Formats: sequence, C-alpha cells, structure tokens
Amino acid sequence: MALRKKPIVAVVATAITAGTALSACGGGGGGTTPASSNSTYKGGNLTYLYEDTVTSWDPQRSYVGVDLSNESRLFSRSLVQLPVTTDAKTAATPIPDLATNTGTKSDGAKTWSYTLKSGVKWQDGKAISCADVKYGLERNFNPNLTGGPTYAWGYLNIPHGSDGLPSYKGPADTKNQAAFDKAVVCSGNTITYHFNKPFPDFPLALASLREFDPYRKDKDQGVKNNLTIFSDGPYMIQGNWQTGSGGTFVRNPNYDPKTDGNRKALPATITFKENIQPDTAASRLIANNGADQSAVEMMNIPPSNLSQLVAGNVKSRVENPQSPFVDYILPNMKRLTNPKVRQALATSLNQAAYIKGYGGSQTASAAKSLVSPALLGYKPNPTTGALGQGDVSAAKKLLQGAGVPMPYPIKFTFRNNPARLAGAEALAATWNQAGFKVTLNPITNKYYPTIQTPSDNSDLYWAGWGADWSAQSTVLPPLFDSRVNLTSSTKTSDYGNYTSKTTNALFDKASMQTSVEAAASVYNEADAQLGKDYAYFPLIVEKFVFLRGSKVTNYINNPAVSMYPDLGSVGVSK
Amino acid sequence: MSTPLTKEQGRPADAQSGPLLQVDDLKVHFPTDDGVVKSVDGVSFTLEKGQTLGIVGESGSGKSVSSSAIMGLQRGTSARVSGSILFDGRELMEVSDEEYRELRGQDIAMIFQDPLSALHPYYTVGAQIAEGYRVHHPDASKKDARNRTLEMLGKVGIPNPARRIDQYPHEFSGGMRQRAMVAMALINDPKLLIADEPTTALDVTVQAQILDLMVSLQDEFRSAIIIITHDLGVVADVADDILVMYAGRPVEKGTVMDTFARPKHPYTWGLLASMPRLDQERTDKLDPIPGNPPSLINLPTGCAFNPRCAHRDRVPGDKCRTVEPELFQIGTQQARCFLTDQDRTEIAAAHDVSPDAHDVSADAHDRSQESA
Amino acid sequence: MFAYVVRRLIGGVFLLLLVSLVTFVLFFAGPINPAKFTCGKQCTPALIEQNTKALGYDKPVLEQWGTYVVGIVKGRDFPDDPALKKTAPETIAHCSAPCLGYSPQTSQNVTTELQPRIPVSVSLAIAAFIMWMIIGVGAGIIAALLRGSVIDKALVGVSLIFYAMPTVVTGLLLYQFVAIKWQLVPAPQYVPFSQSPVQWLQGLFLPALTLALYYAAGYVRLTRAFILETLGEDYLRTAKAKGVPRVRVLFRHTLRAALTPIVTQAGLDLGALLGGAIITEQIFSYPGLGALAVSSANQYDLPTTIGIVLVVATFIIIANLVVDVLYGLIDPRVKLA
Amino acid sequence: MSVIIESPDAASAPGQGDSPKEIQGRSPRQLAWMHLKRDRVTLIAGVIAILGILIGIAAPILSKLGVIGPTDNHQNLLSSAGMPIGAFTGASGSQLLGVSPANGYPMLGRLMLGTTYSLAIALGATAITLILGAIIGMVSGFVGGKVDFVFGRIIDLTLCFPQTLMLLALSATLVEVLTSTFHVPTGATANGLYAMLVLGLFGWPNFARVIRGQVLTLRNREFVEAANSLGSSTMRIYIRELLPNLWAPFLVYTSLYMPQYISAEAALAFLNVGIQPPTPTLGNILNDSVSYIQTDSTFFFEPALVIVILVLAFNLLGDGLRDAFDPKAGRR
Repeated sequence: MALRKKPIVAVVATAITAGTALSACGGGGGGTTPASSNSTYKGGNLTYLYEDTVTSWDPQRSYVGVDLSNESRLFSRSLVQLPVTTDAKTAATPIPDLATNTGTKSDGAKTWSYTLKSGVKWQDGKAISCADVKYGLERNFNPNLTGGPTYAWGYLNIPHGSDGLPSYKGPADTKNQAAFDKAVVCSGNTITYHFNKPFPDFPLALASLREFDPYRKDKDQGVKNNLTIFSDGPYMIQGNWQTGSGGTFVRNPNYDPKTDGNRKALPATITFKENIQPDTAASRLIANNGADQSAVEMMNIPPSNLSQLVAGNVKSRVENPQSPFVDYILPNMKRLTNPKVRQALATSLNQAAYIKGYGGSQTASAAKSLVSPALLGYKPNPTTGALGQGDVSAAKKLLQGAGVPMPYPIKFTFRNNPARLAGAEALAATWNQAGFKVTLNPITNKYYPTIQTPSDNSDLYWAGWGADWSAQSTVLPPLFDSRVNLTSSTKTSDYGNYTSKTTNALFDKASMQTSVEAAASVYNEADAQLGKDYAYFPLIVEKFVFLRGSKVTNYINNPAVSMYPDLGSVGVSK
Repeated sequence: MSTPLTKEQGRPADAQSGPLLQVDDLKVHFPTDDGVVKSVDGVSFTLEKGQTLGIVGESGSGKSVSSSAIMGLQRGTSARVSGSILFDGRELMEVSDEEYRELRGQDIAMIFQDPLSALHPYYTVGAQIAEGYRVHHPDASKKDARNRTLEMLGKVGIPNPARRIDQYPHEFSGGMRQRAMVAMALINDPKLLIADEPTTALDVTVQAQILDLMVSLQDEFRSAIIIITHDLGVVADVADDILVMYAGRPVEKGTVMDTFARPKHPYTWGLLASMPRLDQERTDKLDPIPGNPPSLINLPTGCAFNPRCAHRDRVPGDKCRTVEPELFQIGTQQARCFLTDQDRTEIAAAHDVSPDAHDVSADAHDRSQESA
Repeated sequence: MFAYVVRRLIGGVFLLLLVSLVTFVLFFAGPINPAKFTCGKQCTPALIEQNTKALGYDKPVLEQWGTYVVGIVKGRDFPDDPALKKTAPETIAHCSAPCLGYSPQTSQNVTTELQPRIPVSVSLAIAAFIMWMIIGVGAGIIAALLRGSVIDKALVGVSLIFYAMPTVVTGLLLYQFVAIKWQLVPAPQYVPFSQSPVQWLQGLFLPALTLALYYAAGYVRLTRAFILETLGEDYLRTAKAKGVPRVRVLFRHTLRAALTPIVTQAGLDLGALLGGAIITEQIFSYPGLGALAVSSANQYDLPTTIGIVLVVATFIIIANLVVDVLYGLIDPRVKLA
Repeated sequence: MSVIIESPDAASAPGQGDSPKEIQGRSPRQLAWMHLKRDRVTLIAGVIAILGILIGIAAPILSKLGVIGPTDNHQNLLSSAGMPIGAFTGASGSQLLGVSPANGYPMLGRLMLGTTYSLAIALGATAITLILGAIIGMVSGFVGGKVDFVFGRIIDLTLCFPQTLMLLALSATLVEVLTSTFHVPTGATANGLYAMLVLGLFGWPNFARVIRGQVLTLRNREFVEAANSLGSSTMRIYIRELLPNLWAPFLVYTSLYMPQYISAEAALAFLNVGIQPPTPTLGNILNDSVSYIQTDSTFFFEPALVIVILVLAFNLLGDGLRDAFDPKAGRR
C-alpha cells in the first residue's frame, strides 16, 4: 500500500481494474476520457505542481503513490510496466518493460523468472544487467534505507529471525548474502525469484511498486541517494533536486524509445514545483497564466474552489475520475462488544448525508466495500454493501433489542478537515436520531499515531486506504490480520482491534492461491465475514478533481498510475 | 561695536541710535484643550548695548517663554506670539523665518539651563561649537571653524582645548559643559546674549566662575545680556536692571540698585525675603512665599498675586481682588501694586524687608485716582 | 572592543548549547517515539525498534545530546556502526562538521537540508527589511513632522490597521488578489539571485511586502514616537538657537538621535526574521527555513526541527551582538565592555 | 504693530520650565484617569474591547440556550456543492451573517463563540505571561546579584527560541504529555491549554524586564525599606508592599498582551495548532475560510474583520493606558 500525500502513515495506491467498476461508480464529471487535444508534438516544458515535498526519489525507498507512478514514467524502469491507457482493464494488465515478456511463473506461482531485453541502458550509456536488477532488491533489505515497501521481505524464500524480519540485512550483510543469492538468481540475462508462498500478483507488484527496480551498485551511496536520480528512463534530472522548490527533468540521451513502446515522453522538459498549497494550485490553474497554462497537478481541487470550475474556460480543463482511495469507519471491537450495537450503527450510517457534507457528488461516491471497485475481483460487501441513506427506525429497533442504555454514547474519532467534519456532523445527526449520542473527536495532527495507540478509548474511527496494486491482497490482510497488526504497543493498521480466527484462516487460504482471480474469490469470502462481524462500515470512494492548464495535451488520468495525471502520456502544445 | 574677532564679516553698523532691544507688550499664548495658557501676557522692556537685564520670577512665571519669544523659537509651533520686538532697529515680528534664523546665533545667542541636555549627545563638543560658527560663516573652511573653536574654548577657560575639542559632552564636567555652552553662544560675537538660568544646574563655586566668565566676556565683546534666573543673588551680581515677573506679567521693573534697596511689590519682597543673605543671622529662618503660582489659564481676578499677598486687605474696597493694577511708575521703578507708600512704610516697620521711607515720600502719588 | 566581541561570542556559544539542550529535552523526552514516523506504512513494531536503534533514539536523552554536540564539532556517521563502516561504507551517511544531525524522514543531513533554504529566507528577510525600513521609517518621519495634520492621522491610522492585521490575511489578500486574480505582479516564486536578479526581485516582491507591511506598521509608530520625543529635546532648541537651518536640524540633529534606538529594534527584528517567516513562506510556497519548519514539524522530523531552532537561535544571538556593537559605534555614550 | 504666529496644531504644550496647570497634589491614578477621560480614541477602543469581552461571556450562554447554535449544521442552506445559497455567504434575516460553506454553521454564532475561545486563550496566555513575568521580575529586581544574573540569562535563553516554530513543533509532544500524564481531556481542552501554556511560556521575558525595572526603583523607597527593617518576611514584602505598587504595568500589559495573543492564536490556527473545529476560535474560522477566499470572500472577510477589530481595539486601549500611566514610555 503506497502512501497518499500528506498523511504520515496514511494510504494510497496504484489502483486499477474491472471495467465495470468505474461505470458503476462514475457519476459526476467526465470520467477518464482523454478530454484534452491529442498531439504528437515533442517539445515544450510541462510544469508539475506538487503538494508538499517529495519524500524520496530513491526507487527502493519510495512509497507515495504519485511518486511511484512518476518514477516509473520518468526515470526508473522495471521488468514489467503498466500501460499508458484510460481503459481500466488494460491498465491492470502489465506489459513488458525491461524484460522481454511479463514473466514466467512455475512451482505454483512461487517462482518467477524474467529475461532482460538487450539495448536498454543507464543514463551514462552502460547496459542494464541482471546484476543491477538483483542489486536493487538487495538494497531494499538495508534497514537504513527506510520508507519503502517491504513485500519482498515477507515473500522471498530466505530465512527469517524470531522477530519476523528477514535475517538478510542488505548488500553489506556478507554473512547472509548466500541465502539471498539462492532466492534471487541471475543466470546470464535471466533473473529468477524464489518465493516462500505463491505470489500470483508478482507482475502487478513489479509494475506498481519500485521495490524491485534495478539499481547501479557503483552509484549506490546509501541514504545519501534519497533524492539522487540516476535514470534508465526517458528523462533524467538536470542538476540536483532542490527540496522545497523542485527540479527539472530533461531528456535522457541514452534512452532508446524502441526498447519501450509505452511511454510517449512528449515534453522536452518537465519542471516539478514543490510545496504548492492545493488552493493556491487551484487558483493558479483557474487563472491559467504563463507557465501555468502548461501545468498539471497531483492534488485535488479543494471543495472550496469547486464552484469556480463551472466557468466555460475552466470546465473543459477539469477531470473528475474515481480515485483508488476508499474511506471507511471502524468500530472499536474492544468497546463496542455488542454486535447489535455495531449493526445499529451500520444500519443508520447515512452515506448520502456524508457525501453532501463532504462536498457533493464531485468529491465522492458511496462505497459498497472497503475494497475499491477498481480492484480485480471486486464485489460489494453482501452485508454492509447497501447502506445508503441510513435506516433510522430499523437501527433504533436494533439498539432497543440490544439491551443497552439509551442514548448510547459514541465517541467518533476522525482526521480533521472541514469537509470531513461536515460529513461527520451529518453522520452524527442520523446516528443521534437512531438512539446514539455521538461525540465528535476531530484530530488534526498526528492522526494515525493517535489511533494506533492501544489505549485509545474512541468507539469509532475514520480511516482511508488505497491498494498498492490492483489485487485485494494489499487491502484486507494488512488491515485486519490481527497477527501482523496487534501488539502491546500499537494497533498498526487494525485500529478497531479486530481479531478473528475465521478471517485470519481465510487470509492464509487466499495467500496460498496461485492466481489473482482465485485469490480474489477467497478475499471476497473474507470481506463477507468482516461484514457479518460488522468489523467495518464502508463510507465513500473518493473522487479526484484535477485541473490542468490550457496548453496541456494528451492528458489522461490512468488507473495504472492511481488516477494521477499520466506522465507517460501528457504533452504540451506548441 | 566691532571687535577684533568679528572683522572678517562686516555687519551693518548700528543702524539706529535707539536701544539695542525694545520689547513692547509681548504676549505668548498657548491654546490647549483646557483653554488658552497665557504664559507671557504683556511684557515690555528696553535694553541698551553693553547693559545687563535680569529677569526674575518663580518657575512658570513666563521668563523663559519670553526669552524664547525673543529668539523666535516659538515660530512654527502652536504658540501665538504678539507684540513688538524691536532689535537693533528691526521689527523681529515681521522678519522672515530665514532672516530670523540668520539672526539667531549670530546677533542673538542663548545659553541654556541644563548644559548636558542642551548639548547633542552624539556629536563632539568641538563639532557643535564649530557648527554654530559655520552656519553663519558659509565661506569659512572647516579648519577656520576649528581654530576659532579652539580659540573660544581657551577663552572660556577650558584647559587643554586641543584635546577637549574632540570629546563628547558626557565626558565633560557640568561646569565645563556650561563653559562650552558659553563658548558656543559667543563664537559669533553676538550683540545680545540671553542666558536662561545659566548657573542653576551648577554648584556654587562653578556658578561664580561662570558668572565671572560672562561678565568678563561681556566687557570684551560689549554684548548686551538678558539673564533669566530665579536667583536674586545672580541678578545682584551681574545685572544693571531687573524685571520681576509673576504669572506671565511683569510686576516690578527698575535698576538693580533701586529695586534691591527699595522693592515696591510684595512679591519682590517675598523673593528677597526668601533669599539667604550674609547679613542675616544664621538662626533666622527664610520666609518662603506662601501658596503656589496660579493657573495660567484661570488667573485670579484682580491682582494675580492677591491670593498669596499678605497685604491685600490694606487696599480699601477689596480692590486687590477685583481690579487688576497696572504697572505704576514709582520713582525710577515701576510696580504693579495698589499699595500706597504709606502702606509700604508701615509694613517695612513690621518686617525686616525695608522699603526706604525717603524715597517713598518723594514719589507720592494718588494711586486710587490713577487706577479709577 | 575585540575582547568584548570575543566574550560575547563565547557567551553566545554557551547560550546555543543551552538552547540545544532544552530543545533536546523537550522533543526527545516526550512520550512519542520519533522512530514511529520513519518507516512508512508497513510499520511493524519490530521495524520501529530497528529504526529506533539505528537512529540512536534508544539512548538516554542526555547521551543523545552529548553525541549531537560532539557531532557539531567533529561530524558524525549515520548509523554510527563501526562494523558496517568496514563492510559497506557506501551505506553510511557521513555528516561532516558542523553536523546538525540526520533526518530519517528525508534521508539527508540536516546541514545539507538547511543549506539551500538559508539564502531563500535571508533574501526574503533582507528584501522585507529594506521595504519596511523605507516605508515605516519614511512614513514615521512624515507623520512626526506633520504631527496633528490629516496626513499624520491617516498614516498612523493605516499603520494601526496593518499592525492589527494577521500576516495570514495580508499575505493571502496579496497573493490571491494582487498576483492571481488581478495579475498586477507575476506569481511570486523563489528564483536564486545568481540565476536572475530581476526574477529574484519579482518573485520576492509580494512575500516581502507581506512582511514589510506588518513590520512597517510598527515602525511608523516607533519612528514617529522617537522623533516626537527627540523634538522635545533641549539640544534641538540649542541647534535652532544657533541658527542651524531647518533641514540640517532635521537630518543632522533630529534623525541622528531619533533613529538610533530604531537601529536596535530593526537589528533584532531582522535577526529573528532571517530564520524564516513561517506563515509568509507557507502562504507563498517559498522554499525557505520557515516552510521547512512547517513540513518538518508535520512529519515529526525532530532532527530537522532542532537544526532550524539552532540556526534561528544563532541568527538571533548574532543579531544581538551586531546590534550592541553597532550601538556602541553610533552612540558615543555607550562603552562596550 | 503685532503679528500673530499661529499654527493649526493645538496639541502642543507650553515651553520648558513652565507648568501651566494647577500643581495640586494628585495621585498617579487620578492623573491617569484625567488623561484617559480626554483620550477619546482610547475610550472608544475600551468600549469595543469591553463589548468583545461581553460577547465572549454571552456566547457560551446563548449557545447553551440554543439561541446562536454555532455548531448547528445547516446543510439545507447549502447548495449541492456545499456552498451557501445567496450572496454574502448566504446572509439572511434568520442567518444575519450567513452560514459557512461545507459545514453550514451559522456565522454569527460561530464568530461569537469563536471570540469566546480566542479571548479565553489570549487571557489564559496573558495570565501565565504576567504571573511568570511578575515572579521572575520581582525576585530578580528585589534580590539582585546572582539571582538577577541567572534570571537575566534565562531571559536571554527564552528570547533565543523562535516562538512560532516551537509552538508548531512542540504541539504533538506537549499535547500528548498533557493528555497522558496530566489527564487533560483530549480535544479542545488539551489543545487550548497547550496554546495558552506555550504562548505564555515564551512570552514572559518582556514583562519580567518591565517589572524588574519597576522593582528596582521601588526597592529603595521608604516603605519597602521600612518593611525590611521591621523584619517582614520576604514573601510578605512581595505580596503586601511590592505587588500593590505594580498594578499599573499589570493593567497596561494585559491590554498589550491580549491583542498579541489573539493574533498569535490566528497564526497558530493557520498552522493547525490549537483548538480545532468544530469548536470555533477566530483563528480556526479564519483558517477554514482561507481556501474560500476566491469563491466565498465574505466567509474570509468576516473572521478577518473581527480579528482586526479586536486586535486594534486592544492595541489602542493598551497604548492609551500606557500613555496615561507612563507618558514617557513612548509607543513601541
């Protein structure tokens, strides 16, 4: 699960898939049609407005969804990649990048091997070798290179210590290197990965994350390289990246488009401008002046500016795609031990009121499961999938039948912003009608650390999540497998203290499946179980509202890049 | 009039044969939120070349304000100045600001009470004195000004002027600072020097030195001096004429000799009585004047001094409280008082202060008639 | 004088040590383990513990502080692991003296992180300083000289309003209306002076004006008050009595005395501002120390935060010293000892 | 033959050495009051400040009684995009100042209750500042010597810290300490207390210097010496002899610190520190409105104007009081 901007430990992801999903939950703005003009003009400068600052440009350390996508499109190629497309199903199907094909699996999806294309080079002209690919993964194990995803730590067939962490500690760990060399084998131009359990989504993981991307050993300076860019893609950095202001990408002379065929690489230069506030970006793009005419942004137009988007010259530059993020509510299972109470809460959950408070249909649509509709094998949750307006009288009955004192006090903790606060107040209003007495507890700073604290005494938690790639394996287990989440010092991502042997067993079963589809159906069972336990209430699927400058061409919001503007496609007009 | 020191610049010779300074009905009023403060209300006097006039009074009596008015320092402020100031044949009330500025420091110079606050703390003493020279001698070089300053510093008795010239005021002692002020005032050889309480802030020995200095320099430069003080001893030492002020008005005028010998106004008696004298025995206590000076906004009706005057009931018909006395000519002196000479003699008999009987009889007047 | 400066500098270093100690205790003695914010989303307790050790957060606060202080003088390695240094020197970040620590959130030495930020904040502070001194002191002089007039009242009134206006309001109005809506000036952005002095100035204009308007408002009142106070001084009467022309009285006698205390205030204000104007930089997306302070605080990046605190404290201490020395030079009555 | 030289200014007093008014003995308090009575600007500012305080006191009561409903969510007054329906953020007869976008809060009630919380924070911070400053200033000035030196260095140290940055950076840690160690209820209480505490903790040095200066002049006055020679305890001297003579700086600096802290609260709110919505403060209302500056500028100007008016009123009041009590202090 990649990170979304801003939260420390929040959520994001590369979402994808299921053509049906998007149309089902579309509504509002224009979906993902390539609304802007198409042009093959190569040249010009594209400005990229970036909120906050880039945490890391190091492939093995990146975990912010938008960065993962941009790295892939600009300078960090992987064995397989996701196509430049607007079609959700196509977007979820990896295509070859550095490798000649999308991989050969054997041993029940526990072994994967890839052969490198010839003629792919680094920015200094050296060819990319199998060892480079292998080295990239090696350094992912260096504990000092914090921040990146760690799927390989769990999947790779190497010894693990009693703390659950792999014994291998990166390239410096000569003692355990042999064990690693057994799990990842280079033979000529072919690299083979051996996993300790089936990893049917491996190509998706390869294409979506940068964890497995190649890295040049002679260029590795450890943590010093956090914002150093050494390219094998179409662009390379000019000079250095300046934290706080950004940097400019220029063409990489050693990149051969013939080895790619996917990335269009239209603009001659791409300038990132960091630390732009969303409302500032909105104002600038609405004004559409100077360099902002050829600018795209990675942040939502805030609800405050939505009313400005109807003007004729602005309307045509707006995209309103479904985002990969799902917001949900977790009951604290340690406090709301009576299932009837949880059921009453779920029954009177007024999604429609929440969405209105949240900013209307442009900003969100009702969620029917914690699993994003864009994921492979998505199904609405059979129990909580049809909440809608909230049934006050049914909930009241349930609560009366639960034999608890009424009004039942509820403390609802959520990450504060004006829109979410408005939504929460709307939810509270309906809940109160059903016999609850809701206290809102909005938290502005350090939200996740607060709700991860085991001693926290809230009854309900808001949370948001986005998958790391378009399979459910990156949604349900990380959030509800009590064995990886709950310790005496933290709840990690299982903020609601949910523990269920049944569900854990289903997770184990799913992880043994050898195809993404087979795994998906087991996860659907797990989701059904979660619904039955009222372990979470799906709230909304967030929608993005993106604006771009008038000179931007070939603009698409690709599900393959988490619906952010796809730098593999976007160009600027002359 | 010319002295060797001022030869480089020709000044108009005495244009008029009249007195150097003739002040007539000078009034300085300050409008405030509470009403008009009449700080000076009808002062007239004349001053001849080489003469010294002492202006005496308690604080708030308008002495300093009238001298500022002569300097034209109230121009450009809220003060309303009226009357006539005839200086060296020119009506100062009618000259332009620029002409006035040229007069200041050149023809009329002034010494202030507290030399520490009157000197700019950020400039050397030498620079401040030289500045006074250079603004009136635009052709003089820096060097000339410096030499001239050194010369003046020597003249006012500052030892080692070559070193002192580059020192700052805070490095000078009080007496030295006042000497420097004197040097600054006299550097352009002024025709009129106004000294506003020049010795108040100094201790007694230094006081004497400064006064001696002024007298000797007056002899040298033939300047006229107005010395403003509340210390009658100073006046007795240096002045030829005396003007006693109370509540913005002159209450007694005359020569120092006459006035000290035969003061005509009870206020002057009071001032004299409150002055320690060598001929008094040490056990005698000084007699301060009872009460406080009046508000300048609401003067008492009648004689402004009447609330504090022990003798007001001697004047029949409650006149002191209802009718304001004018400045009556009494011999060579003038006084703003209804008392008859008879009264004065009787009072003198009862007090140590002694108006002389002979003179009193010689200046017999029917005051009641005049004031009617 | 030299001895004085040396003594003050030593005192300043001592003060900085205390500042760092207090900051350390306040931050690292808190109940929150900063390592919690260093390991992304899959933050298992084991990972947190591993990072805690790698970053040295498991040691007592005083020991961490000691290491930190030594690091400023000698430099440090992150992680400080001799074994790792032998086997894989490339994975160790060396932080050469003066080392202000290492930020796990950005994987950079704090010194490296601060370096590009300082010229930004300094540019902004100096531009604002020049603007507010011209506007504030100029308007203050005019107001004092025209005391009681309509112009005086207008200037004082306007300055009072700007003084009461939060920077957030001034800055946003300037940005959103002057720059974006009416497009009277180009959108503010930081361009290094070395790259283009003209663009540097253009980009600085609005953020500097935001700060300048606030400070100028204070300086109008300050200047006016000091001049009025000086106008009542005896030595000005002396100057007039000497026949010194009006203009010379004003510039040589009045302003010299009235503006001296303003030097103190101005120096201290500039010193504090050099360390970054948090809100202004935030509003204008200006990549200075202030903006870095916000992002480091939000990411719970304690080493960076402490580094900024120290840099700002240094600016303040130096500004204090410079002001005192300057005052000694301007005012002959002040003896530096 | 007379010329009247007049200038339009009517404020100037007579020249040096002349005191025109009656010189009857008046206590400083009477003199100050006389001065104030004539100072119309200060009087108006005082009335506005008192009005602000009264609103601050009334708002929670009116809110309890349901008259102003500052956190009522009037979704029905918002368009489907969450914007208030109608001009001026939807102002109408029933919603005099309109409602806020997204949340639909009544702005009148919200601004009133926001004033309550902003003033409470400012007052709390001022109290901490004055108490700390007074204790340190009094001890420093009265005891002198080494104690004075040490306190002087503590003042230097405190002034070295960048206040806003510390407020921002410490918020997570200290709020956590407040809630977990001191069991302060989370949310508005802890956040508000934090803002008060830290503003006060970094704000006291100036006041300590003022008090120290005052105590230095008081120390040698007869009544203190008398108390000293009578063997009064030090505590007694502080409380019975010194404190009663320091009421003027307390009064003046209360009205000077208040506006400073009202502004500071707004600045902190912009950085998301301090009391968070739905509990309103003037700062967090302003912060919520910031992104609406283009689309609903009334929503932005309402809290901005309230802050400016309050700060202006307290500033003018403080200046006026200082002029009245200590005309020589000058306006800084």
